[in-house]
Amino acid sequence: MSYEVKLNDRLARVEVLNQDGDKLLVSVDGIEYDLDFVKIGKGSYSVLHKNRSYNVELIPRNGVKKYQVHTLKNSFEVEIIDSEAKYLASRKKEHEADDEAIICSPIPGKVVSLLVSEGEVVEAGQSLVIISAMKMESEFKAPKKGKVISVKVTEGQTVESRQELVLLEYS
Amino acid sequence: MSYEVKLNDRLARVEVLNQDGDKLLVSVDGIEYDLDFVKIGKGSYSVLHKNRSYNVELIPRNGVKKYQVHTLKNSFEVEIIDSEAKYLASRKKEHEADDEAIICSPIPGKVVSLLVSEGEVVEAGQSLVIISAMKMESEFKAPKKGKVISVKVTEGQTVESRQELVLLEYS
Amino acid sequence: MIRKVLVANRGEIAVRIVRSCREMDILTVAVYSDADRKALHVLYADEAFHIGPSPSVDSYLNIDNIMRAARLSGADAIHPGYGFLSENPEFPSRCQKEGIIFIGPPPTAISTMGDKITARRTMINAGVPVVPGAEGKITSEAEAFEVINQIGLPVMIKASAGGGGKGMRLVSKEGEIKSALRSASSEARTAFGDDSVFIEKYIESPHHIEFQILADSHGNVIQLFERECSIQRRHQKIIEETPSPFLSSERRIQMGEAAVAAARAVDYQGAGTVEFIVDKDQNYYFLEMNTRLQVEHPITERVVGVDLVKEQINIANGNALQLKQEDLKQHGHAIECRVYAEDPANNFMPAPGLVTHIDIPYGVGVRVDGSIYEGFEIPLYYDPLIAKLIVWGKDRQDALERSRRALREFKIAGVKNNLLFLERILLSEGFAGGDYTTHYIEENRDFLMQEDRCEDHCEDIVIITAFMEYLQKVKKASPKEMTAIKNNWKDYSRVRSVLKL
Amino acid sequence: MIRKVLVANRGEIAVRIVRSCREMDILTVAVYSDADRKALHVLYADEAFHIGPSPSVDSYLNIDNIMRAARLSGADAIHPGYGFLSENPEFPSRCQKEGIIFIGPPPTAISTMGDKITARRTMINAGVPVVPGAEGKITSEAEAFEVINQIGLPVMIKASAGGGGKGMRLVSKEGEIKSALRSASSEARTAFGDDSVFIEKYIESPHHIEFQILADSHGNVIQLFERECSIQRRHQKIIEETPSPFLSSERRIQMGEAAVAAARAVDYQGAGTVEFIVDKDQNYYFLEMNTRLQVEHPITERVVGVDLVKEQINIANGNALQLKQEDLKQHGHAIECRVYAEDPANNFMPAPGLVTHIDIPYGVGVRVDGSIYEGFEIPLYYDPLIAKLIVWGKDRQDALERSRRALREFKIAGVKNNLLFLERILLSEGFAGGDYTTHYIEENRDFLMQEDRCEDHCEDIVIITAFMEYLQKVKKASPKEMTAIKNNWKDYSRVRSVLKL
Repeated sequence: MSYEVKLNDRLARVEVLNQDGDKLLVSVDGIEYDLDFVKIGKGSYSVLHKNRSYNVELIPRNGVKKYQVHTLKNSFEVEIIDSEAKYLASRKKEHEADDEAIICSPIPGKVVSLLVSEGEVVEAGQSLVIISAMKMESEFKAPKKGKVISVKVTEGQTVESRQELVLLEYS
Repeated sequence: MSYEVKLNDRLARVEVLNQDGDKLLVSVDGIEYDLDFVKIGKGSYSVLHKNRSYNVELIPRNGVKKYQVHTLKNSFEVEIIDSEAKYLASRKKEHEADDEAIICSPIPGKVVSLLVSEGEVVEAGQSLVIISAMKMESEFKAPKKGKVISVKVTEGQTVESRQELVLLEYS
Repeated sequence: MIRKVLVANRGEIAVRIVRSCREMDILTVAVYSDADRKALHVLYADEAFHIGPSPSVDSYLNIDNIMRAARLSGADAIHPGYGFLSENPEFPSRCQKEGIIFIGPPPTAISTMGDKITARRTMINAGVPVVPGAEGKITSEAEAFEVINQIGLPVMIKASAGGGGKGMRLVSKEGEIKSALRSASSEARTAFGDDSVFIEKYIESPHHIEFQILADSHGNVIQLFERECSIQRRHQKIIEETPSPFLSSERRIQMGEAAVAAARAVDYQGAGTVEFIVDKDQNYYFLEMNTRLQVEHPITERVVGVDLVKEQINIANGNALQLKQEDLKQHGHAIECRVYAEDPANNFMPAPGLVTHIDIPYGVGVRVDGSIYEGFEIPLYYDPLIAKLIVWGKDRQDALERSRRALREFKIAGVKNNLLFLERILLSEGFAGGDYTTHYIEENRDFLMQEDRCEDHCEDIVIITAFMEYLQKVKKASPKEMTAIKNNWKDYSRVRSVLKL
Repeated sequence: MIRKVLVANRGEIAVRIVRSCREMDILTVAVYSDADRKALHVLYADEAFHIGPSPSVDSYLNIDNIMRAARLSGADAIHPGYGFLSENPEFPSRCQKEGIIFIGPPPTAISTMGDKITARRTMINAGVPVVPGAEGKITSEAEAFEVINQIGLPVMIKASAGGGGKGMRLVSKEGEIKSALRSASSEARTAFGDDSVFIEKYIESPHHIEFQILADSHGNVIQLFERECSIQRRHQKIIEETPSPFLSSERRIQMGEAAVAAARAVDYQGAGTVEFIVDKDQNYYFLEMNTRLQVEHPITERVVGVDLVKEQINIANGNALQLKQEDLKQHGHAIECRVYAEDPANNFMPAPGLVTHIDIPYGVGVRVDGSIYEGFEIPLYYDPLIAKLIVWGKDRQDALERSRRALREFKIAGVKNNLLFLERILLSEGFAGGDYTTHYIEENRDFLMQEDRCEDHCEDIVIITAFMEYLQKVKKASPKEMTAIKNNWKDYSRVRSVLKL
């Protein structure tokens, strides 16, 4: 059985061909890898491929399917695409043309100013909310012209990363 | 309900009197402690007592009852004495007068020489086994005069820490 | 003799100060806000006192609360660190009143240097060069021409009430003066309701170079050479080095003497830093004096061979400096990289959050000062500086190669950080050649924002490893965990187009 | 130009060598035995080759297997580290034959210095003092008296074929000579079947002091000052420092010159160490030359400001030394503490096992070189050295205080280790006063084996914390885990009196 794995923007097809102790035979996009594959700790692996040594550290992000991955020289975002992820991706695609948008905070912080209220019509680029984090203030703007459907936060409130701030309906 | 806790050679009686969030009231051998008690990570705690700051790290040893404990300046062995441990202790006491003894290796290593065989009578202080670890050889000797009931290892064999080497019957 | 020090700060500098105190057998008292109960300085100090809610203004900037902690703890001295109250003259005044030693300069030195105009005048009187310009507001076009004739083009016309780049005009040619004056004035009026402007020499290709000062209470003042601080993003230093690859030996000596003169002019005591702006011809001008320890002080510690915190404490104890100017030398080269919880790709936006994993570099020539640990939640209330990597090498090339090695070994997960960005800077030609100004990051944005390509088959190896870990976890997952995964899925089915800005 | 180095070693020194190679942009090849598949040097190097079963003789001492890995990897140079094959002249000879650069001295220098009698003669010819004594076997009582008259009492009578302290007699008074000769001879005959003995001056209150040497292929030889290595247990160094608190400046210069002469006498190339035994009057005698990098090389790196591995590689590349003797100086003071997986309370018995937890010290003046990580199983086949703490201070007192601070921050759990023992040494009066000989540990055993008492209520706090963790774990335990606990209990009911020896 083969799976799809996403590394940054690349989608790769992976299949385990054989596993015998530390010896692992896998194919990635048709290339076969004969590996000495050893777990050395929680989320930490030593992989030898043709005597090249890779020390790979996996830090899980939200469950078991997304990882931040470090090698000595690089860092990556990796996601395992299983049937559930595929379903979600298709749902997301379906909704992509939606004329609604939720403005989320990309960072945790504190709402220092709310510049719009429900029902207000905003122009593209108009500032909606100002979030302060670590001595720096960031303005969040409307990507397109639209109407404010709802405001999900209040001034002074602390928000998490990805928390919803404002819901817009584009016009 | 109070428990007994062993720290190195000391046996202390501990009772939780009250716990409210990070505030913890406990007594140890009758002395009451009013603590700001916060878990900061796996087995790692920050304890403030009268503004004195203690950073306590617990490393479990064999399950949940024995810990190696580090503070900034000291290290301890701590054991929680629950009913099970009490039972074991009493069993052990019962057997203390036993005329049998298992000689165990305190370290992992390799058996380089077996100096006795089954049925042999040995004097107190007579060498039984030589274990080699990390470029150093250690001799293991009979604590009292006795007879070798059984030899549990063979020459060249690798042994774990606490693995049984020789069973003696004292005479 | 100081026996117990309250550290009125947090983060890496608080931990760093506690380390030196501990080496001197001095007890330490940490203070903390609500957000910092689990911060490393609280865990590491001998005592810890809560001083208020998370916002700095209610805790680390609250003099009353800090003085209360000092009294309760019986501390006989306070170290302010950098930032927060370290340059507030009221703080040492209060310490004086309450009979607690302030480990820093006297209040007058702080207030003189804290006021731009007073500082400028004091420096002129002390013979320290300042940026050429008019002393006050320009009241007429004629005066503007006169000033510009005097200081020479290019100049900067700046709104007196200005800030944030508004009401500012760069003038390079004589023909531009009139229109620039008018537009700056008018923009200033609109923006600040005040159309007055002043004129300053525009420093091209500027370098920020600062000199470390130590002054005791016996009149001894020494300088411990310079730090080159021109690698900046958002006007904040992120990489510093010493010696400066730009400065000539003669200029180094002159500037060192100027720095000593600056410190003497305000009867300075303690550790301080005199900042200069230096143009492409190595003309140098006093910019300001930081009357406290700097973030980047460790590179000076490394090449000169001192512990500046210990020197501060010795000075506060009334001891005379043991270091003599003539014995001081720069040995080798040191580079500091500041590690921030921020997203370089997103205009260096700060990124607080939970640190899930750290690998710290070790070995020859490597020092790390930090304040985070695995499981620590970096609070959103304070500066995003989380660690400093200080690397020494026998010369600049050696320090550079070692810094690259150490940065590669340095990994932080859970929060966005600038480790890769720092590595890109160290790999860039301009930095490697020692040829950079304060504009370096903006001028080289494209190169610096690129990602390193992965060599050989390493992408595939990463894919395989993540996949094997996934397979193992799925096999192991208990029914309970599977349910959790399913519920999570349900939540997702209400997905909408979610924008991240 | 060396482009790829195979490191024929393991543990901290292999990791340390890879670091410097990486800084020089040189690729690295690790080799590993069965036991070391997960060892840090394997994870950290660019490539890794398996070279045999766990016992050293089948892997790290197996020249054929290592040469095979070198060929397969295309390495153009081999670094032997210390121990293992580093002082086997056959190894550089094989490298020569196979056209691979050996990063170390020529085989002749190794073999000359490797043979005690040849080395002694060579040193005498070079004018380097050796321990006074007879050149060969003592054949009569008369000869013995003659020799002793010449060198003076006290002397050591030693079995020629001896070892392990057998056939050895210390003679302090003239009246003891005859009986000592007879008993040593007779004990030697019983133990080794050879009754011949020789006589050497007995060195009272001895110090082990060694000098670091660098020699290039262009005839330049420099010495990088001394390391005081007298803190030993089981005849192995565990704490080293530089400068030696015992040596006068004049004697330092003389010994440095003797070390250079020693190196020149064998046409040395590369990094090497000349070891001296020094008596209480600072008389010094050549002991041996270690023709390789020493474990304790980092303290020299720190105070002199060099990277000895990089110097080794530059020399192996045929470059001339850039360092000039007249420019070298000792800056400040450095102390190395060797961290061993061993049990000091149990005659320093080695303690391999699983490392469950590590806290590593950081900050100003602290360097750590190590080879373990959480989850690493320290193998039982090799040396128990697992880490080195190298601390710098502006003077000895400063280095000492910082070392104590750093040792306190250093925690290793899962395996027994000597961290507390090292701290006790640093706290002891004799060490603090710089007044110690190679007998220091045995003479101060009682103080060194004491445990630090815990201050205030810290014992109670520890008890509470462990108890709360226990309560939390018991509450959380799943039915499955509870069953496991119960089964465990059943096992225990077959308990017998189990002795640990």
